[in-house]
Amino acid sequence: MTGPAGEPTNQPVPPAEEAEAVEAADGARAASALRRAWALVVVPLGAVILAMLVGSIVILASQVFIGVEIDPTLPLVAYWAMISGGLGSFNGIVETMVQATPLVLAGLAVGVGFKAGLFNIGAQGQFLMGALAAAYVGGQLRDQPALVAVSLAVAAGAFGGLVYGFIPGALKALTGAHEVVTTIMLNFVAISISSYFVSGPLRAPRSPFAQTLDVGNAELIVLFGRNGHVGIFFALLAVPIIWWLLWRAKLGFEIRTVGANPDAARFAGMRPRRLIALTMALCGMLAGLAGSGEILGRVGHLTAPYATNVGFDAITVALLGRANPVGILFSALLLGMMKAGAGQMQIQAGIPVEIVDVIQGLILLFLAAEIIVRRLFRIREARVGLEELATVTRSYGERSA
Amino acid sequence: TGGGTPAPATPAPVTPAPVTPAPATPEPKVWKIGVVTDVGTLDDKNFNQFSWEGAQKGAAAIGGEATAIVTVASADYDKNVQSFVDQKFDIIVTIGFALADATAKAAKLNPTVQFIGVDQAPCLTGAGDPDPTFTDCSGDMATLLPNFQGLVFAEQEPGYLAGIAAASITTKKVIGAIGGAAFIPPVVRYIKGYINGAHSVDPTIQVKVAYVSDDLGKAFNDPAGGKAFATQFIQQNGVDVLFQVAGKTGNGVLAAACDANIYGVGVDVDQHESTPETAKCTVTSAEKKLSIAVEQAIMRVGDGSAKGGIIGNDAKNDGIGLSKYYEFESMFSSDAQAKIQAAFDGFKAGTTDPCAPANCTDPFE
Amino acid sequence: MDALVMFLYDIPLLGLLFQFGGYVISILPTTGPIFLFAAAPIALGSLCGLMNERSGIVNIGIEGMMLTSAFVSAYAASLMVASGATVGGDAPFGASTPLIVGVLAAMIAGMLVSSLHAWLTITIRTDQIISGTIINITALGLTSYLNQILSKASPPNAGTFQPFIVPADIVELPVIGWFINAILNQRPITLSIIVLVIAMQILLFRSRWGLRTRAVGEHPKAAETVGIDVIRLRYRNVILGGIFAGLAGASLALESAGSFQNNMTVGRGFIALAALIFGRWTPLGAFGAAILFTASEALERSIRFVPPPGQLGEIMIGIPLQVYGALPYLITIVVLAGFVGRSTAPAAVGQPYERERRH
Amino acid sequence: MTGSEHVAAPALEMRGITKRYPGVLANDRIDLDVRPGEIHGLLGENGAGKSTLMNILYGLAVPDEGAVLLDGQEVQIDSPADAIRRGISMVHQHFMLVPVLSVADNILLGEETMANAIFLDRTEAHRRIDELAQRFGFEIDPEAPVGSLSVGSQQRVEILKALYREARILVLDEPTAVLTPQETKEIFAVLRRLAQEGHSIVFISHKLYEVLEIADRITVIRRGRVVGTTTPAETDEEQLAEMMVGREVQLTVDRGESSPGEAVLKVDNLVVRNERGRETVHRVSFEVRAGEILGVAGVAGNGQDELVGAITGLRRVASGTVTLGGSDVTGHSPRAMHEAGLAHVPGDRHRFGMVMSFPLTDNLVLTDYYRAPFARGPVRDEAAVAEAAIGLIERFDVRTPSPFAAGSTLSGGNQQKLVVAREFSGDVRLLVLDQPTRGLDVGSIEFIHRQALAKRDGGTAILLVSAELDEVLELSDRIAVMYRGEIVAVVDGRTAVKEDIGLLMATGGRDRDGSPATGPGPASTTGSVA
Ligand SMILES: Nc1ncnc2c1ncn2[C@@H]1O[C@H](COP(=O)(O)OP(=O)(O)OP(=O)(O)O)[C@@H](O)[C@H]1O
Ligand SMILES: Nc1ncnc2c1ncn2[C@@H]1O[C@H](COP(=O)(O)OP(=O)(O)OP(=O)(O)O)[C@@H](O)[C@H]1O
Ligand SMILES: [Mg+2]
Ligand SMILES: [Mg+2]
Repeated sequence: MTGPAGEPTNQPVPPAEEAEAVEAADGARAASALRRAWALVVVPLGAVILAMLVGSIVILASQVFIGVEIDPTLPLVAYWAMISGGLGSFNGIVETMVQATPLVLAGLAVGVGFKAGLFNIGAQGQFLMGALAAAYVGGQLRDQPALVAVSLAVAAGAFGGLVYGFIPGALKALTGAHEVVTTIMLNFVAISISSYFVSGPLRAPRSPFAQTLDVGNAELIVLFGRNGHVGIFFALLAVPIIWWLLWRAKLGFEIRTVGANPDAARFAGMRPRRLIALTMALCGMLAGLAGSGEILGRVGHLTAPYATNVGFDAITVALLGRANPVGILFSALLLGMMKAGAGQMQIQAGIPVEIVDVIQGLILLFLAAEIIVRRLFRIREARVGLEELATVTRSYGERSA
Repeated sequence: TGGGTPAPATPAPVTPAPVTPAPATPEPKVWKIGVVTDVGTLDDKNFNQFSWEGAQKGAAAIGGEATAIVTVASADYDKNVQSFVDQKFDIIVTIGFALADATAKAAKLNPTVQFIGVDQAPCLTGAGDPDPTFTDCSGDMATLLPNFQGLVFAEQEPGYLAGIAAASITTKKVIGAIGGAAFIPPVVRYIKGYINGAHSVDPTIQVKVAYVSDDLGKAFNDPAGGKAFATQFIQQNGVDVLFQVAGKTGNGVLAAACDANIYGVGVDVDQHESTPETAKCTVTSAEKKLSIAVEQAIMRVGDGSAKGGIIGNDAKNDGIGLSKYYEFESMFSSDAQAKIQAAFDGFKAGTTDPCAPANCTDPFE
Repeated sequence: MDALVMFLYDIPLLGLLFQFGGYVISILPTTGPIFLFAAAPIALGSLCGLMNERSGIVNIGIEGMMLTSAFVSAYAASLMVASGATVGGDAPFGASTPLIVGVLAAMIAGMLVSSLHAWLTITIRTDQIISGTIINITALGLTSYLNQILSKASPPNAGTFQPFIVPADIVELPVIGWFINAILNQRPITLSIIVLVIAMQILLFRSRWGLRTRAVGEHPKAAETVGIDVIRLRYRNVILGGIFAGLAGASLALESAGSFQNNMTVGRGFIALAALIFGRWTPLGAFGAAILFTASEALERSIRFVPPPGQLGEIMIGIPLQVYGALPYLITIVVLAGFVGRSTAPAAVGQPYERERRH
Repeated sequence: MTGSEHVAAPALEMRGITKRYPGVLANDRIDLDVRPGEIHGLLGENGAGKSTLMNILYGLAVPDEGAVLLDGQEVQIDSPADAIRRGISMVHQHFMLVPVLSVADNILLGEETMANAIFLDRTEAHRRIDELAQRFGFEIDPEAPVGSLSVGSQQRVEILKALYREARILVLDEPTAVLTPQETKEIFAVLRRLAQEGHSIVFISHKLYEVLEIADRITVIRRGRVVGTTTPAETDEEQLAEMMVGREVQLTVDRGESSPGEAVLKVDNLVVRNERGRETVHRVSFEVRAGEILGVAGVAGNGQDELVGAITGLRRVASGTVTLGGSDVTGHSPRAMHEAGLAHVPGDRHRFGMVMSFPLTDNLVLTDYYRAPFARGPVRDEAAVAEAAIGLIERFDVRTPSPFAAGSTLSGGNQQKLVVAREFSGDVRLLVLDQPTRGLDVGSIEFIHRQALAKRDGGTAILLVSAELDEVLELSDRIAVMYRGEIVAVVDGRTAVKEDIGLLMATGGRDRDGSPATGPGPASTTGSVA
C-alpha cells in the first residue's frame, strides 16, 4: 500500500509549526492546553484594561463638559473606591459574590447558547419568568418547612425559565424563526406577563403596592457575612456542572457539534432541532435559576416593576468569558465586583453609577475589535474567539432550519 | 398603611437614643448625609430629584455634605443603604415606598444612624421588624425605631385642590387625570383626591382617569409616549382640563394638553416654572413640598429635635399646596379661589376629608 | 341600516368580528392623528435597519443609535439656547435655530454611531449581533452618564417643534377631513416620514442604488464580480442609515419634550426592528407595521377610554391590558415563525464579507 | 479549427504570476499569453491553480509576484471593476447570480441602463437583453427570477452577463461542468463566433475532449506551474492527461474479481424532492449487492445529491422504499441508518463530513461518539476516543502533528482521509461514497480507491456516486447512469465503453427528438448485469 508520502502537492510552503510537529501526544496536548488558556485569557484581560482606561478618559472629559476644574486623579479615586468597595472588606467580598451569583447563572444561560450556535438575548425574560414562578411558589409555601419550600420554589423558578427558554428554542427548531429576534420580543412580553400577575392575581393581600406575597420559609438561608446566601453555591456548583456537561457528557458534545456545524451534527445522527430546543430550555432554566436566586435569596418577593439588568449583563459576562464556564465565573465576579463597589464609587467620587455600563460596553467593544487590543499589547496569539458565533449570524439570513 | 392622614405626632420617644452628638462639640461637625434613590435617576423631576434637592438644602443648613447613590436594580436597596452605613454616614435619606423595608431593617440594626424615609410608612411588627405580609402592623414606629423619620405626604390634599381648580374652569364638565402607573400609591392618592375635589364642586362632573403603563419606563420616563397617550385621551374623552401625575411621561401629557388647546394641571412642583415649555397651558400645579419636608427632617436631626415615627406632610404643616395661577389668575373666579382656600383650611382643621367619597388607597377597586 | 347592523352584530362569533370592525371605525377619527406621531420614530428606526440589513448587515443596535441621537439633539439644542440663540419665533413648525441645530446634530450623531457599527462589522468583521449589543449597552450607559452629569448644570430647554395646523375647513370636510388632519397635523420630522418612506420604497426597487444594495445584501460576491465595491456600498449604506436613527432620536427629543431623559427610547429601537421584519424588509411594509403596532397600542388605550359596547366590550375589557401591550411583540414572533406568511431576511445578512486587497 | 494564425501582440499576457495561500503555492511563476481572436484552453487537475490565475486577472485575488499586460501594456488590476473597465469579463466557476433578482437585473447589475442619474430604465434593459439573446440564439425571459431557472439557463444568464459587457477578453471558468452536451454545443458556437469577431477567450475545463475541440492553443498547469502550451493539432487526450497529472495515466486499475452476494441495498420506486420542492429523483429503483460496487454516473445536478440524501437519511423520501439488509429503512434517521450498517463519505466534506474546529479525535468518532466504548451512559470516555483515534490516524496515514489538532489544520487530502478512516472502519454493510476523491491529488485518490476495493472484497456493498466518469469506470462492477432524476441504464462496469456512458449521461439514451438511442444495454430501470 503506497501512501501519498513521496508526493508533494502544490509544493506546500512549510509552515513554521510543522518543524516542532511530532511530539508525544500527551505533551502536545498539555502544551496546547496551556497555550489555549493563555490565548483565551490575554485578550479579555487586555480589553478590560483598555476599557478602564477609556472609561477614565470619559470621566475626565465629562468634567470638561460641566466646566468644573479638572481633577486628574478622579478616575483613580473612582476605580479605587469601586475596587475597595467590592473587595476591600469581608462584607464587600460577600457582596461581590452575591452580585456575581445571578450573573454566573445568567452568563451560563447565554454562554451555553453560544456553544450551540444560539444567541440567547432572552436571558432577561427567562430571568423574570423564573423570578415570577419562584415568587409564586415561594409565596404559596411560605409556611411549609424550609427544605420543602425552598426546593420547590427553586424548582419552580428553574422550570419557569425553562419554559420561557424552550419557546424560542422550539420556534427556531420548528419554523426557523431566529432566536435573536424572538428572544428580544419575548423579553418585552415577559415584562407584560409579570406585571399582569404581580399587579393582578398574585398581588399580596393588603399590600399597598404591587408585589407578591413574601416567600417566608422559602427564603434562601444566609450562610456567611451579611447576605451570603446559599444561592451563591448554586452558582458555584453550576460552573463545574455545566463545564462537565459541555466537555465530558454526550449531550455537551452534541450541543457543541450543533453549534460548530449543524449539518455535520445531522450527518452524525444528532438531531439539531431537538438539540436547539433542548439547549434553549437549558439556557432558560439557568436564567430562571438566577431569577429564583434573586427573589428567594435577596428580595423575598417580586415587585411589579422589577428593575434588573441581569439578562443584558449576562451577555457581557458570556462574551468576556468566551462562553467558557470558568471564564464566565471570573467575568461574573469582575462585573459583580464593579456592581458591589458602585455604591462606594458614587459616595467617594460622585461618579454616576452609569459609568459601570459605559465600562461594560467598552469591554465588549474592545473584545469585538480585538485587533486593537492585539496591536496595543503586541499579542500575536492566533484568534481564539467564539467560532460558534458564525453559526448564529449565518442562520439569521437563512431560510428555515 | 401607605397613605391616609398621617398619624398624629406622638410624644417624645422613650428609648434613650444618644443619636446626635452633644451640641457642645467645639469643632462644628460636618454631617455626612447619604441619599439612596429609588430605581431611576437623580433628575427625574419627581421623588428622587426633589428629595435630593431637599437633602442638599438640609445639608447646607446644618453644615454637611450630601451624597447620593442611584439604585439601578430592585434587589439592591439593602446593599445601597448598607453602603452608607459602612461609610459611617450620619443621616441616610431613602427615597420611595419601595425602600421602606430596607430602611426599617437598617434603622433597627444601626440605632446610631439617623434615617429619613421619603414616602415611607413601613408596616412594623411589635418587635420593630418590617412585616412583609402586611398582617401584623401593630408596631409603633415612633417608639420602636426612634432614629427613623418616615415622611408621608397627603397627596390626596393637593389632588383635591387641583380637582376643585379643574372643576372650576371646565366648560364641558369633563375633566381628566393621567397617572403613570396604577400600582404607585402616591400617584393614586393624587388622583383620588382630584376626583373628590372635582366632585365637591359639582358631582355631575365627569372625571376621566387613565394610567399610562405597567412598564415603569413608559409610565414615568417617556414623554413621547405620554404625549401620544394624552392626545388620544383628550380626543376620545373630550376633557378640557387634564391633570398629569406621571413624572416625565407627564411632561408629554402637558405638551399634548397645550397642543390640544386645553388646560393642564402640573404635579409635585410648580410646573409653570419647572417646565416652561408647557407653561402656556399649565394653569396651576398640585404641589407636595417634598424638598422642604426632607430639608426640615434633616434640620431636625441637626438641632437634635428629631423624633422617630411617621411625619405627615399636609395642609397642617403647609407640606402641600396649590401653585400660583400666573397668567391664568383671571380664569379662577373669586368663588373658585374661595372654595380652594376653604378646602385647604378644612384639611387643616380636619373638617374636610379629601378621601371621600373615593377611597384614596387602592386603585383596583 | 341600523337593523342590518344589528343583524350583523348578532351573528354568533362572526358578529363579534363585525362589532370589532364597527368599533375600530368608530374610534378611527379620534385615534388616527396619533398613529403617525407615535409611528414616526419607529418607522424611522426601521429605515435605519433597512439600510443596514438590505446591504447585508444585521442591526440590532437601532435602539442605541436612536438614544444617542436623542441625547445629542437635546444637548446641542440646549447649548444653542445657552449661547443665546432665540427660541420660538414665527418660522414654520416653530423651527428655531436651536431646534434645527439639534436635528442636524442628531443626524450626525446617528451617522457617527453607525460608522462604528460599519467599522466593526465590515472592516473588523466582528459578529454583527455583538456589534449591535455593544452599541445598545454603551449608548445607554454613556447617555445616562452624561445626562446625569450635565443635568447638574440645569441646561436650558430648547422647546419643541410645532405641528402644522390644518385649516379648519379642511378638517371639517366630511369623511376625509379627519384623515387629512391625521396625516398633516404633525410636526416636521413626523411629517417627513411619509416622504421618506415613499422615497425609500421607490429608490430601493427602482434606482441603481437600490438594485445594487439588494444585490449586495443577497449575494455580495456576485455583486463584487460585476464591479460593485461591496465594502464601500455597505459602509455608505450603514452610515447613511444612521441619519434615520438620528431623525428618530430627534423626533423623540424635540417633538415631544424638548429634553432628554435616560433611556427615553424605551424599546422603540427594538420595535423598529420588529417592524422591519414584519414589513419584510421593505420601507412601505415596515411603515405599515409601525402603524399597525401603534394602532394596536391606540386600540388598547381606546378600550380603556371608551370601551366598546355590548358583548365585544365585555370580552375586550376582560382581556388583561398587558395582552394589548405585548401584542406587537407577539405578532412579530408569529410572523417570523411563518405561521402567517413567512418573512425571510436578505440572504447574506449576518455574514461578513471578505475580499482580497492589495496591501 | 477556427483560430486565426496571424502573429500579433498578445491581447493578454500574464508574466511570472506567483500566488501563495497559507500552506499552498497556488500559482508558481505562471506565464500565459492569449492572442486576439484566440480561444485559449486552460487545463489542469482540481486545485492546479486555474481559478486562482483567473481570479488574479479579474482583480479578485492579488498576486504576490508577476505582472499582467494587456495589449503589451502592463496594468494593475485591483478589483473586478478595474477588470471590467479594461474589457475583461469572467464567467465564474460558481454561479455569481442573485437568485431573488430577475434575469434582467442580474445581467445589468453594475452596468445598469439608466433613465436618469438615479432611476433604472427597465424598458431599455429588456430591449437590450432581448436583442442580445436573439443575437446569440438564447431563449430567456428577462423578468423571470434567476432562482427559478434551471442550472443550464442560469449558466446562459452568466454568459449573457459577460457578453453584455462586450469584453475583449472573456474568461470562462468551467462553464460546461453543469451543461448537457447540447447546451455545450450551443455555447461553443457562441464562443467561436466571438473569437471570429476578435474577442480573446480563456476557456477552462477538466474535460480534455472539450478543450481539444474548442481551443486554438492549450496551456496545461500542474500544481501551480505551467507544464507547457500546445495546440490541438500537436497533441491528443493521452498526452494532455499525462501533462495534467504528471505521469503516465493508468487507464485500468487492477480491481480484481468481485463476488457479489445477496442484495444489501434495495431502492424501489424512490421519489425525492429538492429544497425548493421540485421532484428531482423520479421513481428510481436499483439494488446494490454485498461485495460489489455500483457506480452512479451522471452529470452533476441530475438528482445524485437527492438520491444519496434519501438513502443516507439526510433527506426526506417523498415516496418509494429503501431497504437495507432486508429491513425497510425508508425515512429512517441518519442515526438509524448508521446503526443498520450504513457508512457514508459525504460529497461536501466541509459541510457534512467534519467539524473544522473540533480536534481530530472528536472528528474520528463523530458518528459513533454516543455508544460504547466512546460513551458510557451519558458520559463520554475521552481516553477511549483518543485511543481509537490514534489507531485510525496511524492506519489511514492521516498526516497531522497531533491527534488533538483541529480539523481545519489538515490539508484537503488529509481531511478526506480522516473522513474515510472514520467511515471505513468498523462493520459496514453498505458504504455510500459520494465524490470520494473530489479535489484530491493522485496519491490520495489511489489510496482511497484501494481502500474501497478492499472494503468491497470484504463483502461490503458500495454505492459510488461520482461526477468523474473515469473514477466510476475504474471502480464499478456495475454502472448506473443517472439522467434527469432517473436511472436510464445499468451496464456492466467491466465491459462499459466510456463514450457510450458519456452519451447516456448527456442524453439519457434518447437522441434529440426523444426516440431511444442505440446505446449499450436497455434503458431499464432495474437493470442487472447482462
Ligand atoms: N482563498 C483561498 N485561500 C486559501 N487557499 C486557496 C484559496 N483559493 C484557492 N486556494 C488554494 O489554491 C489552490 C489552487 O486553487 P484553484 O481554485 O485555483 O484550483 P483550480 O485549478 O481552479 O481547481 P478546480 O479545478 O478544482 O477548480 C488550491 O490548493 C486551493 O485550496
Ligand atoms: N481554501 C483554503 N483556505 C484556507 N486554507 C486552505 C485552503 N486550501 C488549503 N488550505 C490550507 O493549506 C494547506 C495545504 O492545503 P492543500 O489542500 O493544498 O494541501 P496539499 O498539500 O494539497 O495536501 P493534500 O495532498 O492532502 O491535499 C492546509 O493546511 C490547508 O488547511
Ligand atoms: Mg477552479
Ligand atoms: Mg490538495
